[in-house]
Amino acid sequence: MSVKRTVATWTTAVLAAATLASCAESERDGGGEGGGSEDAGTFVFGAAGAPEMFDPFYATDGETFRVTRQMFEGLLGIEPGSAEVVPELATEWEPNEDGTEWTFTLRDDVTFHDGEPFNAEAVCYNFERMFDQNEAGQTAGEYWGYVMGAFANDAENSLYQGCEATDEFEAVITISGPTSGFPTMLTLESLSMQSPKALEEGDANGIAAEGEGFSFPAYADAPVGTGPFTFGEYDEANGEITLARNDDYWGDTAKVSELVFRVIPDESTRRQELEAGSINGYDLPNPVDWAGLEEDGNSVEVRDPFNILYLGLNPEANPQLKDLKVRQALYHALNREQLVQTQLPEGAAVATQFMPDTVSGYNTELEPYPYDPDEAKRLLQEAGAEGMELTFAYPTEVSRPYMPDPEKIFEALRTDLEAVGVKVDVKTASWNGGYLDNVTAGRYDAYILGWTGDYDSAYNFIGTFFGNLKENDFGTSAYPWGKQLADDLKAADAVVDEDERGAAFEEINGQIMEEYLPGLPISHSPPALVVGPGVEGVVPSPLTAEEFDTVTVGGE
Amino acid sequence: MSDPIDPAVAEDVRRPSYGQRRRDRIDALAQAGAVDDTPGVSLIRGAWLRLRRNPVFLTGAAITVCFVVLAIIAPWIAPWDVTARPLLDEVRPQTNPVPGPQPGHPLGGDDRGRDLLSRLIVGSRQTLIVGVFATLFGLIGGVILGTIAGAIGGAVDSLVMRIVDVMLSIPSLLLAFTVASLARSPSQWTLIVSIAIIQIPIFARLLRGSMLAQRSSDHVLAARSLGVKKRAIVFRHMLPNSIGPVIVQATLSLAVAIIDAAALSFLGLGNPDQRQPEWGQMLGLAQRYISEAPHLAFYPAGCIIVVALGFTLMGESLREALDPKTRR
Amino acid sequence: MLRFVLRRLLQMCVVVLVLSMLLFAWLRSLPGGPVSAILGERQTPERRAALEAALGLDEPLPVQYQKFLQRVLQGEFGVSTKVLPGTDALDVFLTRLPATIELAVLALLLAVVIGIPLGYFAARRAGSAVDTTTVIFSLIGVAVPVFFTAFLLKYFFAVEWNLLPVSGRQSTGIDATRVTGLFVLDGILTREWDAAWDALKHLILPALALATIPFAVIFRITRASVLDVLDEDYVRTAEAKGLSTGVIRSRHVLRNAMLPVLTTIGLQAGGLLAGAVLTETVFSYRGVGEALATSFREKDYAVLQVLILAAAVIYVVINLLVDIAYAVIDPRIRTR
Amino acid sequence: MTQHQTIRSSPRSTEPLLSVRDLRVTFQRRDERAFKAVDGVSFDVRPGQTVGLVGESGCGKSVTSLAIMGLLPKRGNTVEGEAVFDGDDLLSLSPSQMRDRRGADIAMIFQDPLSSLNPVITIGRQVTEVMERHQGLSRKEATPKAAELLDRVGIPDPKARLANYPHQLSGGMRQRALIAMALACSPRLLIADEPTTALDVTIQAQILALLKELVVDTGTALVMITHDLGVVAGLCDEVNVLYGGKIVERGGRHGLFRQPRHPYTVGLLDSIPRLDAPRGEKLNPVPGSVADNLPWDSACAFAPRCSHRVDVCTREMPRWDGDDVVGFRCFNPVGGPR
Repeated sequence: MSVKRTVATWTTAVLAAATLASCAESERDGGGEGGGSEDAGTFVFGAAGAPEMFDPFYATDGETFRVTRQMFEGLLGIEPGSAEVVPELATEWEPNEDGTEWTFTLRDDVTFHDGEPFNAEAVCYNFERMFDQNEAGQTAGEYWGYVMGAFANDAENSLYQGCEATDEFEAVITISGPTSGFPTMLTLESLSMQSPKALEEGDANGIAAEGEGFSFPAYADAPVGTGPFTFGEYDEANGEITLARNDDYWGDTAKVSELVFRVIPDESTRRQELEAGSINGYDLPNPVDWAGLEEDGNSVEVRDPFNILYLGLNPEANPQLKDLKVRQALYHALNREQLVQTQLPEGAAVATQFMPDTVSGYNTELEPYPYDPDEAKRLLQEAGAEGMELTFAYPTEVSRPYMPDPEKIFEALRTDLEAVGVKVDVKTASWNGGYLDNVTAGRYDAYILGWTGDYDSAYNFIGTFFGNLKENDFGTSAYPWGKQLADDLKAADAVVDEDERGAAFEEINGQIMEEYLPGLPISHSPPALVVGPGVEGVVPSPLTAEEFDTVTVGGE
Repeated sequence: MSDPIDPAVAEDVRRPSYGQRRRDRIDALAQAGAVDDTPGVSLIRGAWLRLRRNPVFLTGAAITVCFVVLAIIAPWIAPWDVTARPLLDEVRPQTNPVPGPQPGHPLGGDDRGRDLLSRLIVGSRQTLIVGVFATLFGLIGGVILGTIAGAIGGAVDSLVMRIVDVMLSIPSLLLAFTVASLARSPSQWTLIVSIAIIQIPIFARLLRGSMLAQRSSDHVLAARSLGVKKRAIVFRHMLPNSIGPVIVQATLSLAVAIIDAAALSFLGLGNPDQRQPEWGQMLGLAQRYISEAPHLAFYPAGCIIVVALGFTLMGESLREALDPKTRR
Repeated sequence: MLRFVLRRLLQMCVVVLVLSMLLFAWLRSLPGGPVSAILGERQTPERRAALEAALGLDEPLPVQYQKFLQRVLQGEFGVSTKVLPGTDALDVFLTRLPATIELAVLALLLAVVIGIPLGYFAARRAGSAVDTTTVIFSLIGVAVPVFFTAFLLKYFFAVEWNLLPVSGRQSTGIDATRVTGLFVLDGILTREWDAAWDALKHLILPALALATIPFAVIFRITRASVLDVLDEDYVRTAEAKGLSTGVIRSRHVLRNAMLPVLTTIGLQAGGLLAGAVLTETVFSYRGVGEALATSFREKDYAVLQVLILAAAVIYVVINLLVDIAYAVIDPRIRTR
Repeated sequence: MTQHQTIRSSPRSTEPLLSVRDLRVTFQRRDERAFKAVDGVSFDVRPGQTVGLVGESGCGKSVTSLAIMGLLPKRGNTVEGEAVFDGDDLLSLSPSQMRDRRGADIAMIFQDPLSSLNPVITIGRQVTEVMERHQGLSRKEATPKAAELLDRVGIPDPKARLANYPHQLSGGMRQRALIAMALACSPRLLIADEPTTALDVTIQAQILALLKELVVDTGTALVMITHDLGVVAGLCDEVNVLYGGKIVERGGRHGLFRQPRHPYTVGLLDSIPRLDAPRGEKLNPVPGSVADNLPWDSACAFAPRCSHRVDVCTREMPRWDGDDVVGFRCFNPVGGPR
């Protein structure tokens, strides 16, 4: 009798299945297929992680920005292949004399994906929307907070002061004071222009903190921008994001009709998928694989380094580090040439200062501290710090463009330090699991960390490191010159004239390296990007901000 | 004529519950070696006689002995210091990420120019340390819990056993992840402890089972009737007699510990300090080089497989030899 | 029977509640966490404090737990920060579950379909060369770390010989309709045969890798169990009755031998989840296991918490099912 | 033991139903020395006759029965000699031919009724499956017959019992059920291997009485295997005493009990506790164990344990002294040579 029951169950199941099947089929016939005018192929990119959501304003990580960058544009853009600021949705911009009022002339031929016109009102709507965030939005709107300092509820501390549409295609943005970051910061993906109508309808600002994460409003899943691609769908079960070509794009329309981001968290799997031909490219290939990838007909696009890896020192944790001789000794002890050659990818360079040479304000006269263990020992002896103990830490479970494999870099540095008699006490923590906390809380004497520039600005590098006296990882407040350095940096940042500003930063860079040496810049590493055979038109960006509208996928 | 249900039979019907089979297996093992009132010598001797002719056991034992000896003498026979980087200057991340075999370095080097052969050899020692200590800690924890439960009995017994059952009911690797990710600063010891924790319930159950079996056995009853103190009975009679199944389980646990250590390393929960090599860690790290230098993965993986197999073969044949069923 | 099931379910609720409290406490005692994940290099103590306040992480643990429970009662388990940001953790689990079910069912099916007949075969020829070889192979199967097996399979079948897909659940460009989330079933239901076949191809390698351990265990238990049963007096009785070989094998040997095998299958089904963490990671297969590994790595506490609790629940439910199945084939339990 | 007096047809008057001739079973395990479990055993069973095989455990009595039934494991042993049943040598039949005989012409009852019943199948099914197999009945047809059978072996409420599982029955009921299965196809020969050993004493008597009754009613020949001479005394027409794989003495029930010749038989008889024995008289079990046995080819295997041992016992194998009705194998029999 149990047999009968089973048969009955199966029969029901099959019937149900048949019904479902017919429904599904009709559905499929209705939708699908349509869309693309001329089929120029699909570009499939292997992403390392899932995007957070699709509203760039709340986004914080590269995987999200990579997707939104294809759909959104800012007032200012970046020249493909460089860090140079170029016009995008704004054709011209002009400050007033004291650099507090900026007039932007906008393109007049742009519409959002939903057909809404792009104009000065839309710009101001966007800025006011970003400015006016609830509590959750203020923390989630990470980049605005970072570059603008505050939101509407704390307006006087905000760099942004207001936006006015003075003409249909002319908007004036007022800021509290001149800074090197403005208007360059308008190239930030987070500050992209979005459709006012869609923002309104999707309750874009309705973000809420829930548990330890944010729950995003409907808009975050249905973004509307002006870029060469429009949002298609996000297949969560299969980890695929599909974008479609925007055929009404104001510029040259994209070459491929469809752009797909496939989430493949495992590095070696991304390579294998590329070789199997199921993806057309992925970011940050393991340097070890570069040669092999090239041999197999792929092209590895090496970007110019726009980052810095440094060995941070904290004099508050270890008072011996207050002595410049000790810091210099440690610097001389490091065989950075060997490290760069043997552990970092081709194109990596020994750092002479805390920023890469692509940033204005780079001091070309600085020479790398030479590797000289004898000098190191001598300096240590002079400082009475022979055999000093050093708590030296590195992060686990992380790979950054400036340090593909932290442990390897750490091990090399540690070996060098031990060679001059420093007793290293090794500490580690995982990147998300306390390493950064420990660094900011000053629990390590020495640590490795780095920075990738957000945009072309010296202050984005050294200002981030030393500009905030109270809260910086280098503990510069413990040095007599700490305050001076912070003030100098702020002063230089406020210089309106670009050339003057550059000169000021050059000087500060020289001081930092020769007189202060608050930490030890190690190297700049080039992050790479790889695309498969037949893929053309990828322009590697030092800011890792590639746009895929120029990409073509050829048959093999 | 009435036909009542035989009470002995009713007693015989055990009600299974989740984790039951796993428990049953452990319990069966507990009884296998423990309850034997005939002089222990004949049991062990009988087992040894069977084992001596068992090729499976001999293979396992040979592998195990080689491994242990290698682990002990490793630093003396390794041609290079494992932290030295003799081949570092050859390393170029793109063109020559892993130096190949060459005179003096039969297996070549690793990604930072250290001699691979030496690291494999010395790795045996760390691997053994992980396996042995994980098993040892698990054993100690298990002995404490099992002894408490088995010796005291009653409410304490059921409380301890509830805890043990809950631990047994969580898939073991998951438990290890959980513990490993709890660590503030991961190290070899967090790895060892997290693997040890998954062994605790197994040993606890094993010991308790064999203690319970012995509580009613003749020599314990005899000792008790002679007025021997309870503690003395536990430590002098019950514990030593439970040693057989514990050894079997420990042998098997060693294999599991070595494999689990590799799995945790693979998931990034292993020992982040790579100065002292360990096979699981070497295998986990080799994933980065899998396309260009798969041999970095194959050597440690081969070592792990062979050693784990050795312990398993030995443990399984020991278990069989001590199993009263196969003895008849 | 019903009472038995109810009691078991009640026990499960208690276990889950206690487990949730423990998990909640220890997850939040961990260093780092979502704030580090969000801020990265831009972290400063000030920004950290602000973010913590916004997320309610600065409140005392009991208050946080109470709030958590309140939210749970409203069906909110906390929002994922990394695995599927902005989505409720329970939904994350539910999105990922079909993938793992598909994988685990196929793996278990493989293990059972190969393991049981082979175990029976080996037992019938106990002591022969064939038997010894299969036993040793099963032991090797246990000795190879699962992720390494997975890696080897991927390396040869997908990369070297290009026979099967490398990773994922479905190839890009296959326009499949989703019904149940079980891709193969969906393909069959909607008669999108290409989608079903494609999904199945994606399943084969991970399922094989995942099946090795349960296969080895089921094989050995079947073998041992059949050996035991063959020795049983009732099999001799059946022989003495002159019954045909087929009847003896199916009615008297296999049915009894299946009892311990069944519990083993239950145990393995629970253990599959642990194996799935490794296998799914290797194949970038978007199932619960991969989500678990990711949430561990990225400190996505809400997801981690739900997944561990779900693992416990699944484990208990599977064992409950096994117990019920056990009662069905073993009258000694049923007819008490 | 109740004495049961039935006049039975003379054993010699008919041809044997089963004739076992020079049966030898050798166990050979890998790496171990061959062990002769049964070493040239010959005996006859005539229709309606009850023959006992008696001896300590390890004497080869069970192996003899399993060899006749073809139930010895296929590997690791060799069976020689012949066992002619109804004109066919059972030992040379093919496995499938043997299957047709088992359960139909020859049936067997085993020692432990609990373990001999399949725990997961109902009693009814276990009874009917024999009939389905040998009588070509459907399950439906066989079920009422099974109920009848259970009734006949003295199981109350047989219809209800059909649906029961073995663990729901008491030990005695289980043994009755086993007997019912054995008798299901009215076999001509029934082999009972220690059918009462695992039972309580009171139940033992009931089961023996049942067996005796059934044998008489159906005319089935019975081979009774036991270590308990008491059982034999109440039941058997002819008794064979086995030691070390050989028959050491044979006789009719009365003759053997009245005047045992082999010292081993004497020992067995002495080891039966008697209520009528004078107080204070010691029970005399046979000293030593089978482990002390000598090999038969060059001695009397029993010699080391024998109180009647003479020199020749450890040098030569004693020959069979007698015919196929009575006889013994001893150099120095109790009561002097024949």
